[in-house]
Amino acid sequence: MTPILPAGIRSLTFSLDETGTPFLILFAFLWTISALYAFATTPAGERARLFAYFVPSALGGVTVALAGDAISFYLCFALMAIPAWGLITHARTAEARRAGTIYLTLTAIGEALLLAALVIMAVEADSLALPVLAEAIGTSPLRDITVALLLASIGLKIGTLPASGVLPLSYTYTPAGAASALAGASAKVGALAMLRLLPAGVMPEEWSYAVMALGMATAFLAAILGTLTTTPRAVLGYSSASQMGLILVAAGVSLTSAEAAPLAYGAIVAFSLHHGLAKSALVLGDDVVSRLTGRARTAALAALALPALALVGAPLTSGFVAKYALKDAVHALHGTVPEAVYALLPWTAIGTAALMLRYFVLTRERTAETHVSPRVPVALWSLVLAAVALVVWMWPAHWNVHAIESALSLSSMWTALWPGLIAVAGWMALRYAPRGARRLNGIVPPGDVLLGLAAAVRAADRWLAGRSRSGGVTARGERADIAPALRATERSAVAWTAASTLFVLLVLLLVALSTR
Amino acid sequence: MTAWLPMLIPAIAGIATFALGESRGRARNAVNLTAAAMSMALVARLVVHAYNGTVVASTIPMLPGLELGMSADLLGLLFAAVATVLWGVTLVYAIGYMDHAADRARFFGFFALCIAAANGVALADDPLSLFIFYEILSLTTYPLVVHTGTPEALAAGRKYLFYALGGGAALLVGVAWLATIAGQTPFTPGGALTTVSGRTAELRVIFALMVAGFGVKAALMPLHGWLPGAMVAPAPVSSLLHAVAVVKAGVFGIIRLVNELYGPDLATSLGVATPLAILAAVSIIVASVIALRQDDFKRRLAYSTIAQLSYITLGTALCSPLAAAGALAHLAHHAVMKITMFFTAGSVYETLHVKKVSQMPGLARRMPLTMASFAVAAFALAGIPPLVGFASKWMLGVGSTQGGSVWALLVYVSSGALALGYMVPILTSALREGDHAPARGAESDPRMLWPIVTVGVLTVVLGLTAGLPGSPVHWAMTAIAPSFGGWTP
Amino acid sequence: MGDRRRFPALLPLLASGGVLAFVGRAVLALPPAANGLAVEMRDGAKASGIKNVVTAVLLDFRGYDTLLEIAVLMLATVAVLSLREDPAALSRRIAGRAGPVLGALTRTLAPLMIIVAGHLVWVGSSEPGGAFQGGAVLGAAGILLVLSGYAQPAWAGQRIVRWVLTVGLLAFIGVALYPMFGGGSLLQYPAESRKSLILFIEILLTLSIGASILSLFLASASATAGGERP
Amino acid sequence: MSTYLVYTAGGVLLYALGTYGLLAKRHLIHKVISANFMGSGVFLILIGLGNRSPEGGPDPVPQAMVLTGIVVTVALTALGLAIVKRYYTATGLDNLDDEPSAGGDR
Amino acid sequence: MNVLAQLPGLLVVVPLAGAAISFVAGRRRAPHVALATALTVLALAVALAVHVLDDGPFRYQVGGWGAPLGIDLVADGAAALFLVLTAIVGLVVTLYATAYFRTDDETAYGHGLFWTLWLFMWTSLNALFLTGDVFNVYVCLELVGISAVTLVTIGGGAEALRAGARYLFASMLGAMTYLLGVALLYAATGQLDMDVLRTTLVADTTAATGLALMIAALVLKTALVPAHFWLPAAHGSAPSPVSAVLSSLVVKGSYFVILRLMLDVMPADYLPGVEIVLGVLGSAAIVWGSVQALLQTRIKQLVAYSTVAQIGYLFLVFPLARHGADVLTLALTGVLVHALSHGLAKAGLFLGAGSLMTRFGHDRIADMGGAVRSAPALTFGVALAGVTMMGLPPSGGFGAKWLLVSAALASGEWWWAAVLVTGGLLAAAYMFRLLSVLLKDTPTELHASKGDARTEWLPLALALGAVLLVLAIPLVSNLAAASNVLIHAGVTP
Repeated sequence: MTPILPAGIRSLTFSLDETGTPFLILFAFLWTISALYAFATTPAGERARLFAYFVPSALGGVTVALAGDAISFYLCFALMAIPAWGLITHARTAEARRAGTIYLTLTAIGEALLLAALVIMAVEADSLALPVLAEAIGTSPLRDITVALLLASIGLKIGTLPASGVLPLSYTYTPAGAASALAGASAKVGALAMLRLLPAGVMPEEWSYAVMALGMATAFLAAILGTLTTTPRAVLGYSSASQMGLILVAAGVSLTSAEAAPLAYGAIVAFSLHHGLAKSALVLGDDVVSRLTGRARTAALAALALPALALVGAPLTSGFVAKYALKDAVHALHGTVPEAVYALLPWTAIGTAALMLRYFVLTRERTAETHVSPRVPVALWSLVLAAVALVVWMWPAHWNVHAIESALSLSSMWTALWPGLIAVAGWMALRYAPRGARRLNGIVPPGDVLLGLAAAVRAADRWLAGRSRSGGVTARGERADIAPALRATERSAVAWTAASTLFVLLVLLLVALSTR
Repeated sequence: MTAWLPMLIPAIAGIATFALGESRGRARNAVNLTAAAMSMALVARLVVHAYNGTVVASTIPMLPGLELGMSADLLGLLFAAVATVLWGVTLVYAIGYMDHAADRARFFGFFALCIAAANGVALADDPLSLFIFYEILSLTTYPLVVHTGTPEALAAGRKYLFYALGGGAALLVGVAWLATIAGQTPFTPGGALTTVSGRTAELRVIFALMVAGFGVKAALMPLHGWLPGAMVAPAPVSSLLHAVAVVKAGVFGIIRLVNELYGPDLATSLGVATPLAILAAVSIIVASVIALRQDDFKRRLAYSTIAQLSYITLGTALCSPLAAAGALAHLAHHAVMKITMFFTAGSVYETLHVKKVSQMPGLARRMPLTMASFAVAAFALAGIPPLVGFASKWMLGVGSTQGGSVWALLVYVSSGALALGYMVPILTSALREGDHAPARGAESDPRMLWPIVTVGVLTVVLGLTAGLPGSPVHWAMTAIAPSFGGWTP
Repeated sequence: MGDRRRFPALLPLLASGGVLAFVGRAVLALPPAANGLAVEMRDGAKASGIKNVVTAVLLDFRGYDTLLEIAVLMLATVAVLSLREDPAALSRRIAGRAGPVLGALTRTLAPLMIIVAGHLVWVGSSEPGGAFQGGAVLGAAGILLVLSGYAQPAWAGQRIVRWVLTVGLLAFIGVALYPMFGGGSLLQYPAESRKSLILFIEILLTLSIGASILSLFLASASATAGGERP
Repeated sequence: MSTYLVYTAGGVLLYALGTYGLLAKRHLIHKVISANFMGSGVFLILIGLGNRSPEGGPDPVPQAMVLTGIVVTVALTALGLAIVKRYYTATGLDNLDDEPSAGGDR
Repeated sequence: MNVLAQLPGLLVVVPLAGAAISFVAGRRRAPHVALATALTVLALAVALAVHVLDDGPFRYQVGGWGAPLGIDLVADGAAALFLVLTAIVGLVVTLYATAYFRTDDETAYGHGLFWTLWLFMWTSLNALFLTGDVFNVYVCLELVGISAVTLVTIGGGAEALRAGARYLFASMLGAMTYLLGVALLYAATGQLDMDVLRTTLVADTTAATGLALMIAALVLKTALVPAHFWLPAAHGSAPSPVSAVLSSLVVKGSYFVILRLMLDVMPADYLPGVEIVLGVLGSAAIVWGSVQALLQTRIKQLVAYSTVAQIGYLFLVFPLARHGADVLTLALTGVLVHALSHGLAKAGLFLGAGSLMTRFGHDRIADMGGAVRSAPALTFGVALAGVTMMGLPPSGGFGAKWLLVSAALASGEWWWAAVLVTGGLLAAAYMFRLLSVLLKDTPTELHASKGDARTEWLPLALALGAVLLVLAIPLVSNLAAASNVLIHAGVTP
């Protein structure tokens, strides 16, 4: 039998390789922290309900890094994504439920697209083993559609435009512990999928450019949307979407150029690690701050600067290295689009910086909500902060030597700093902006266009239901009853004179026919 | 003669049930359960024979120039096994479900006759024999659909008959027409019409007629109208209709038609396979979307059934070996999944009178085992590995791709997404806090609970063991391989 | 009154006209001379030994028709009997009221008619006549007797009446069956006893036919008498 | 015109007349009589057409048929009258069209 | 006496003797006479069928003269089949009647003359199936007609009398038309024997006119639309055992003669276009009869209109017969199977309707809910009869429909197949309209005391017979092969 036939449990293989290792470490770390945090902060009565979803999600979220074949990968992907619905809706509010529905819808679509791509790749490779899949699809006639499916699926996972709302939706209502895992780990599975599944250096340039452009657009637009929302979690969500847009740029690079692919992969890994940890720290930080008062609160707010700066890409932070790696990757390509992207890349930091400022402001405004002892949350948060600070120094050096080397140069320092300064300046300026501009504050609900889409679907459903009801009534009403006419016809047909005359006429017909 | 027994044993059990009458409940149960056990043993024996290459067959003369034939080949035995095994399970369930109901003799009698007819359809060796049992199935199901005798039941029964007999009429013309141009055409893997040359237009019309005939029971849109209405029947009947016998007879007919009457090659070269595939694809999507909108539990399941049946039709119509095998495997897999769901629907109705999804909050705590089984089946239906639904969906997808029909793959995966869309809300509704207090003591009659758990476990076990010799997947591939010449999986 | 739903009278007229035309055309299309089966029948009659060809056809060649015809007659009698009303009312309603003239006439006519009937049967084999003619006369005599009060009307409730009505048919059946035991077929009279068998049938038939006609009359009369009831 | 045609033509005419009566006459007794007309018409046709033998002498077969036919017609007529009378007794109607009897002419 | 050789004669004389004896025996002993006769006739009919199957068709010379002088009876496969059908239905109806007509009122049911009338009818049917002489057909038809009309009126109600009167006049009209046809045919050909006519018939206006008249008359007796005007009233208002016989057997008698004349006696295309007209009228009957059945509110009217529809099927053989021996074989076997299965099922249905009416005390379909509870076997019998009406497997009706559809498709004239299929669906529609009421869950007080067990099981037995007939199709097919129609068409050596 060929290896791609379903063989139940025997189809599932798990292994650890070079690509998987950093992700495994990241996922395992984040899910563990998140589990402990969630356990500590969830009231005892709700723990069972939360962990009923948390455990499978975490299981999938960690083992996905180990998945060695298409089916395992799909399984882990699904196992992580579907129960996450329970985490998002844990609050049981109407908004949470709505968010959960949208999330689940997009997840289901993403899963479907991924499955389709996996099936095609398995067929083309005649194998299920992940390393073979991407290679085989590169030469297949079904290459384009497969890559499109993969990109769409990954795009939904990482919140690429126009689905940029999916990440804010999934963090906003989720309890902090779980949200940190979703923020840090969940979207990174998309990054892992890029590495595992996207073919390198085989696509036409246009594909690459389009993906890069989409990534850039997401990076900018998500930042703008994020600054216009009202909760710290939503801001972080949009920030994630923006950052993941940058990862998509790296993926775009890898698509067309085999030479640049290692650089791009390095960038993706670096970005994933950096962003996963930093974003997790920020999500938890928001919650920690809300639990603290007085000096501790001030200290915590100060500590938030570390992951925030990392995201902006401040020198000596993981973000700096990651961004540098990305720049290198983009720089490896030649042409109008890559060069434009290259030129625009630093500008994305303005958006990130603005988001961080906004986050800061919003977090600072939060008041204490709970009286649970903050000791365990703080400890866990500290662990994450430490990871954020240290991870850059544990970098596998051979992925991005150049980034490390140039990290400390003055020019690159400046490059990293000016966007942040612009953002601060802009924010300052905004305080004196006219009233009209200030009204923009908070006009974007977490989920943006997705909410509109969901509302449109509901409206269409109502319309359909109404139409089918009224349609049925009219059809029944207008149907003419022919029974009386039929009965009357028969009555006159069997009346004696008519019937017997008809018979004699039949006789004549037969005679006439017979003697033609 | 042995080939007739899987059909005859339930038939005799049915007649004996009538003869025993209403009052002798114990004897009735004993007769039916014994017959189910005997049938299972018999089918198992025939399967072993068939795996060893011995196909037990037998014919009797019937119409001039045509014989009525039964043949226990692997393809038919798969369906027969599904029908027989799930008959046993459903019997236990039904004994619990119908505990206080009236007219049980009638109910169990026709139930057994239905299974007899389904086994007849499964093992029929030629179009005529298949048609005959197909129609008997329509007839024996009718009393079950209208069993309660309420106006809704009678209306649903009328609708069911209207569709079933209309389809039967189309099938009759198709079968008769084929017989006039090709004579006796016993099903042959790869196609039985080798003697017919030319006459492409006629063959196309005949194909269309037969598809119309089988399509009614296979609930191929737009012939599906009867299925949601038929939900008024008692739950075991719904299970039977949807999971075991009736609808499967339709898709099984299509499988025989495409693979063993026309043969994949002829079906492709006549250009009849693709329209069928497109019809099935449309059915999948439309039915799934409609299912999203149903609040009535059983209606939602019914539309899900329509979509899932078209999985099988689509897989068969693609004329690609793995897709065909996947379709056949899905026949068995869907049976297991859907029967779990209908058992659940029946159980929650019978125990708590819950009929709508919106009435479910609290159900998960009130009936944890039942709902857990349902959840497993629901995820299996959505195609989550390593549950049973994934195995066949994967085969179907891979087969579509291998056959060059990526569009079909996309249909399958979209439908999987939609399945999540209509299944998960049931679960979420049940998981909410609600009116139903946690169970004190048993969550439902044990004769209803344990069959549910059994089939629920089966959805896991069959998924985990997919591909092992004897599993539906392996079985289906072995059965379908001869239709595709030298194909070996 | 009652012109509702009246069928246009022209159509039956047209239909009848069509019948006239088509049948007329068919008749005119015939050749003016044709023998039919006349020759075969005459030759056959010689072989059978019955002088009257028509009688030979009726009772011998096409005796089967006649057997069924007797059945028809008896059936009609049974049918009309089944349609009669309460038999007890019969005698009340058909009360014979013979005046002196009718009485005298009846006394003369009745025996004469019975003799004529016998004669008609007897000559049937050679000349026009036979059981039907005889039976008809006999029946008429019976009607005369009942109407004039010389005989009590009888009805099928009485066994004797039933026997008389049936005996002709039974005899015919017996005679029809008889040749079968000798290897012949139904109604295949043995040559030697053909004439006497036929005569035997004819006599009993005359009785039954006469009784039938009488019964038809009486039963119809009883039905008429019911007119008073709503 | 040959002799046989005179009888035959008379028969055909009688038959057509009877047909009209059976079809169009409402009173049931009229219908019975009309049917008798038809029968007599056929008998005349039979007799007439049976008289075309070139050797003279009539064909005995039509004669036998007519004799049988007469008996059958008598039987039918008797039954017809009995039914019509019984029908009148039961319903007071003399036609099949649910119309009241014309009165007096039963 | 060599009984085998004498079977045709005996099949006529035995029931005739039974009729005569039952009349003499009086109303108490008549049922016994009828039962004994029924059993004997069944044995004779079966023996005849076996004989024909073994040795092929044979002629029986009544009076030993032989055609053209005498009258011949013809015992072929088709005749044997109708005789057996008549005998089976006859026996069951006789048994049913012993329960149905049980009453202490001496004047009820024609003064107990049912038995005699019924045996006369049986005689005439047997005679009609056997006769080989066109004039003898006339006598037989009159016997059938008189007995049938009388049996319709035997219940005595105004409605029955009215129906009987209509039936009688229709019968008269038919008889006169037929007799006129015979007169013309004889005048033109000088022959009355069908077999002689078969070999001597030549193109001739008068003969063709005669035959057309005969066919038309038989069409009236068979109640083919539009000449069905007398049937629903007659079959609907007669006592149920009578309705059963009328619907299942009597219309088959005249049909059988049409079959012989059209397919055996006349050369192909002797009456050009008539076969098409018959086919078209048959189709019209199927559709119109079914639609009317669907509209009826009284049970026996529904069943009667169902007969109007089912008769239509029988006429589809005529247009199909033009398409060669293979199609003819299929079509003829088809109509024979149909005649059989319809005969059994319709008798079952009418008996069942009678039992339901006795139990409910009325005949309104709408108020017959809940029958399934109190009379399950009866309901089941009605349902099974319905299955065969619809032509669903496994039933004789299915076999017939299959054969006819095959014939239509093989002939290339697929529209007849469309009619057949439509007819099946319409039959389903009206049958399930009835069944869905019977299956309704309405508590009903039934006159259980009136439910003699016989009146519940005998309809079921007949319906079951109609269903199981599907297994006997090879046998019917052999009988069809032994019929003169096919032998003379050169199908069977």
